[in-house]
Amino acid sequence: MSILINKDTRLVVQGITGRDGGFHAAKMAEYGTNVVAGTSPGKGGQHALGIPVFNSVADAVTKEGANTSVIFVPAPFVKDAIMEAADSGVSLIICITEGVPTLDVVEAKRYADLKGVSLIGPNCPGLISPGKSLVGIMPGNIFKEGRTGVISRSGTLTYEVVYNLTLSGIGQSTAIGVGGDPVVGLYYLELLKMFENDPETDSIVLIGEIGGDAEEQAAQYIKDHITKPVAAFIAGVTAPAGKRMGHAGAIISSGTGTAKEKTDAFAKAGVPVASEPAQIPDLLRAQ
Amino acid sequence: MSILINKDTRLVVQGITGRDGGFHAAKMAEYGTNVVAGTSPGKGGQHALGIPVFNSVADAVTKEGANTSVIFVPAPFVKDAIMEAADSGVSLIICITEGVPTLDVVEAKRYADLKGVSLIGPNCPGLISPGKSLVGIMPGNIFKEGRTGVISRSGTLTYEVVYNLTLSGIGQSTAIGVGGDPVVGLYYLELLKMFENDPETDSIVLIGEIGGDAEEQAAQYIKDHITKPVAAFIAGVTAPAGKRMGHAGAIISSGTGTAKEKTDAFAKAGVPVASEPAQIPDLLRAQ
Amino acid sequence: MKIHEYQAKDFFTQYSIPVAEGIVCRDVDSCLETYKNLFSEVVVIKAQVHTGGRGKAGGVKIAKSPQEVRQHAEAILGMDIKGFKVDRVMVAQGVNIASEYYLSFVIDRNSRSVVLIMSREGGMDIEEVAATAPEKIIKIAIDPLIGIPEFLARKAAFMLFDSFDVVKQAVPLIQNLYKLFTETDASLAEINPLVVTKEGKLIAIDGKMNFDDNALYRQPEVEALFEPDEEEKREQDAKSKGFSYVHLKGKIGCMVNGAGLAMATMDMIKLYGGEPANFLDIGGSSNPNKVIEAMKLLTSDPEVNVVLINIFGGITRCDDVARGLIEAFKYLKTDIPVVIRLTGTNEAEGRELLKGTSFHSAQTMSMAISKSVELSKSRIK
Amino acid sequence: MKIHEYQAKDFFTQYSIPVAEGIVCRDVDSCLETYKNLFSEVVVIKAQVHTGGRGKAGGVKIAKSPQEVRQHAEAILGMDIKGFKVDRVMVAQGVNIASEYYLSFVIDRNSRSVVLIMSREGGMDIEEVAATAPEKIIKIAIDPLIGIPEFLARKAAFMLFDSFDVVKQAVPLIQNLYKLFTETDASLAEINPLVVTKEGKLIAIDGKMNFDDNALYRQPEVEALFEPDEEEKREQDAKSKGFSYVHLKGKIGCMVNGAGLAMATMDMIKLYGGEPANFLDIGGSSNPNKVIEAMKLLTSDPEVNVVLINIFGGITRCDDVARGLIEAFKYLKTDIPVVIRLTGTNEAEGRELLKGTSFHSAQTMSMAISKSVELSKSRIK
Repeated sequence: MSILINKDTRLVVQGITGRDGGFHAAKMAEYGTNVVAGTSPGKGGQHALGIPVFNSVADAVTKEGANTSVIFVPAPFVKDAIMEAADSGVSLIICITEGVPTLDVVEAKRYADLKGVSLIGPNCPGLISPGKSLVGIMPGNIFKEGRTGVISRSGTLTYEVVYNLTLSGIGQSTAIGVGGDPVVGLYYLELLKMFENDPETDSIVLIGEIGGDAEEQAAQYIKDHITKPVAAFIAGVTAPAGKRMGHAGAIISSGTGTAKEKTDAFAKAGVPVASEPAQIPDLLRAQ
Repeated sequence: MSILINKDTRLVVQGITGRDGGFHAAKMAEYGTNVVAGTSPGKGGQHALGIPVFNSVADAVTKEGANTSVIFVPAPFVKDAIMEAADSGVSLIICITEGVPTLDVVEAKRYADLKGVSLIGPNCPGLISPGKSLVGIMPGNIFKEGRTGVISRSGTLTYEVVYNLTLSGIGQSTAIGVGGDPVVGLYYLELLKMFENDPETDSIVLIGEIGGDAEEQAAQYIKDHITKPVAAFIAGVTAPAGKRMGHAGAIISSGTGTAKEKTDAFAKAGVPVASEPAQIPDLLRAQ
Repeated sequence: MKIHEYQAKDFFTQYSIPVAEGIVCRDVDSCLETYKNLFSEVVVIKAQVHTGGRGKAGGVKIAKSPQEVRQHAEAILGMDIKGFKVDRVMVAQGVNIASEYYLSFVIDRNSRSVVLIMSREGGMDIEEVAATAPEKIIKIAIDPLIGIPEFLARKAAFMLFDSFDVVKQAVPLIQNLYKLFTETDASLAEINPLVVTKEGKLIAIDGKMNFDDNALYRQPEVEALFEPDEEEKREQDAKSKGFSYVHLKGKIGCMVNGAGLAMATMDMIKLYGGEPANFLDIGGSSNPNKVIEAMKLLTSDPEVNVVLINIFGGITRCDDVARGLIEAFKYLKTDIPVVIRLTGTNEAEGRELLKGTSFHSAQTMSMAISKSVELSKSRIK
Repeated sequence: MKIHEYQAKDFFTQYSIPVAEGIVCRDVDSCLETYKNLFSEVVVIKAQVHTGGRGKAGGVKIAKSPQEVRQHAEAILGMDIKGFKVDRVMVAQGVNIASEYYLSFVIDRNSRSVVLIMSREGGMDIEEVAATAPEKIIKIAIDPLIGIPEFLARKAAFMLFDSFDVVKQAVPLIQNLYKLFTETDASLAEINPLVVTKEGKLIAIDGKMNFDDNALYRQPEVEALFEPDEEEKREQDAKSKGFSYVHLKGKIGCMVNGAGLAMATMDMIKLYGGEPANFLDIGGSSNPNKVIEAMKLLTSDPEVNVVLINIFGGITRCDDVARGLIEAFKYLKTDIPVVIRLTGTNEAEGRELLKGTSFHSAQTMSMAISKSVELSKSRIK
């Protein structure tokens, strides 16, 4: 097993006729993901990379049985794209696009909640259940099937960690990048719970960074509810206050959201924190 | 038993310091309803008729345990009053005020749905569970405790029917006026279901009128789901098309919503329709 | 509340909904002047009346020359359509129609929301389409908390149109018409037909809007367009006094408290062989002035030969109502017989008070109505 | 993006939020002129800078005469506050303060919504209140689909104020500030202090607004107020080239793909005893031009004595990245040592290509960072 995506995932790519959408649709299909449809208003009836294109996500659901959507449309159109997907009948939406206005995400996420649909992202690399399905822009070849769940606010840092895991022979059940913006969809608590309940996940790696207090909350949640071993890493120990470190969400405001606070919270919850990515496999093995 | 209100109902009166609100608050208390609070922004801390007044419905819920609200505020303020009540923690809202803009009701009703709160009205006389609780403006003394449920779109016509029932020795479990506007809260289907599930209701009287197709839907619903005897009455056989007969909802549009269509639907569903109110007791007894 | 086509189109224009250009004219000369100014060989002359079916009644004509404009304008201005006198027409540019559609927003009782209704059967009576080919009608309920996001407008537009060029025009049209509907408290905003021209343009050819009477207090721009006919004036006058009144053509004037009971009273009059003269709901309270005003209204109808007063005493007790009636009739001089039926709280006391008056007092609704019908018939002979 | 107090207050005024009247001045003479025109004996002269704590720094002074206005204006104009030079001040009417409050809207990550934050501890640093007396802070999450209906604004206002007269002023203020927040894509809209005057009036005395950088494309009115300082200019310049850049004060320039990995690289440099010179995320792709631009940016910092390039090859393979780097360095003349670490897809092929170049190639992140720190230290001696 795995969480969120697997062999039954039937993916529709919103913005498949765009440069990024097309490129990654091909990569995902190549990995083995069931990419069953794409959308591009006005191009319904055409094909892109051999994949049928529809005018709407609803059409992709009705005609191709899509149950998951991945969004590559430009930032100004993301809010509408998420709402469209949430209204269409898919149960999971992954938004890759970066640079989306925060209030657009606030509204679109609320709408998705109203429709009972899960959202991952925006500004995220997506997720992968190795050997089963890849949705997003992660490089599939560095992953390995296995029993460790990975949750991360980052992209390449996740790959770095996963690469170390894979090299150490530790495979992954599912690896998820939740996104680097201040407001995004599924986050630590929901995902920790899913991994805890997944019989094919034995341990969890959590990769956090500065900004907000989600790591502190996750630490408390792990202490209270998670029985599986967890190892953590926090990026941004050296980040100065008040500066946005690439991710819109990675900013230390008025002295809160620092790496130290987060590391302390994990320590208090009994979760070992790696001081560099290469330590993570050992931290997992030691538990 | 009864539906919706009973001895445990703890009522807050929105607009208790207004003329109608004050008058009917006294009448309800006199009948035996637990009128535990009133609201009037800026008058929190005062008393009206010995009932504590609060600035908000939320305060009435927190401080007096109110679980039901009745609204008497003027029409332009009704939308906000319904939303306030829906957000406050009460589980049932009864709106008496007439003349409320339809789009205000559309929005407020949607908001109440979102909050999981039931709405009755607006433009309705309220409801009564005889001997237990009276919420609204119905004259309590014409009702009698018993086992017949009454659902009506009208006010005085309901009293006429109830009066005939009471004189014939047929008491009521709960009698509800759903309101005469095109868009209102709880309606036939929801209430029929509640009466069907109420062990202390043995039979149901449905009083409809011209406009819309709610009676036709109710007839179908009764045929499919209701096992208890039902008798109906429809007002407006002689109403001309295109004219609003007092109630904003009582209008025959383009030849649909006529009394004949409704009577036919009931006949098809095996529900006897009285040609005058006085016949209803006999129609109930005959089943 | 209804408004004219040209007024609906003014609203459309305010909300960037494309319409065929046209001008309202009140006489033949301005029709000819407009014809000149529109720079369009073909124009349509359309009667502006608060009723449907003007096409069948000859109230819509195409003109291709000044002569034809004059001829049709003369014929239509002053015409009577279903009791409405035509005092103005719209002279509008002719359009090269490629295809016709139906699109409207209405309040839907069942979903308790605004509903977008669309059909490819444009130009037809939509109720007829609904009755004969319901599968040709598309309905989309709008969540009032969400409105119409672009994706939803696009989804709707793709259901109606095949060309993406037209879809792109339809998306803002649908969003703007909904905005117009909600911002003006409309109860109907209809475009029929909505056409695609041979040039590929989406245009509203006819427009109709009705408004929520309960919301007029906050819609001064709409209220300013209110043009009541004679009957509506009577109804409005009644409303200003706290009544609901609808005029009918019978002999028995009714005064009832409550709309449902008032309808039931009319129905029973008919059932018992009589003819109700009106619907009149006088609302609550036992105020004698209200009874006086109601009696004036009823007796202003020369057809009325009996008045039936049917009051259910609820919160207001029957004895108080009886006192109010006696007080009121001190000021009313009429030889029309009055039947009174009081039921409900303290009805015995109420009836006691009416004893010895000139009223015909009845104990039940059946008895009161039988008596009224009998009196009415006897007075015709 | 930050704006000045006077600009925030201009927005407040546009949204009918009452502020103490005031005018921005760039020299002493206009301060004196404003003092005359305000018809207020007491005025406050406030430095306008993109940082907090100006009060403690002496950037806010009360003046009661032209002499005092001159004295304080001269002192404040030109002052340096936390590295920001004061080039303008606001001269504002003095207000008879009866009580002070805090009110703001911010984006809340946890509830994923806009949150209204209020406190009776106005005029204080709100983070301090949050840390020392969290029970004195009221937070209300706003449902984006609903906004702030009147009842909610009233409920909030009753939590903050005891007088109903003030509550009635606070209701539209709260609704309007939320409207301003959402319509301008703000990330913070703060009034601190919000005061009740001795005359019972509710007034915003200080105002602060920050905006969502991602939404500036649709907020031209906000974007027009952007005044980057020297560092922000450098960051913005980087952004226009597709980079995220933050300047630090160390010696080791870093070029990394991905924000998280870039932060982790900085952290490890520090962990290994070195000092990172910057945060630089160059994003995806192996485009040589991007590398050239990034190198120019890094080497423009005279402090930098080593460059560390840390690339994770994912979708873009390591061999392609290596080719891009080799290509780029054909055009770059620099004697600063460059450490390159390529990991991920095709990393062996990538490293093979780098053999025989002048780059210090490292296999793991630890090795690359050790090498960089070692080189950096050796170059200081």
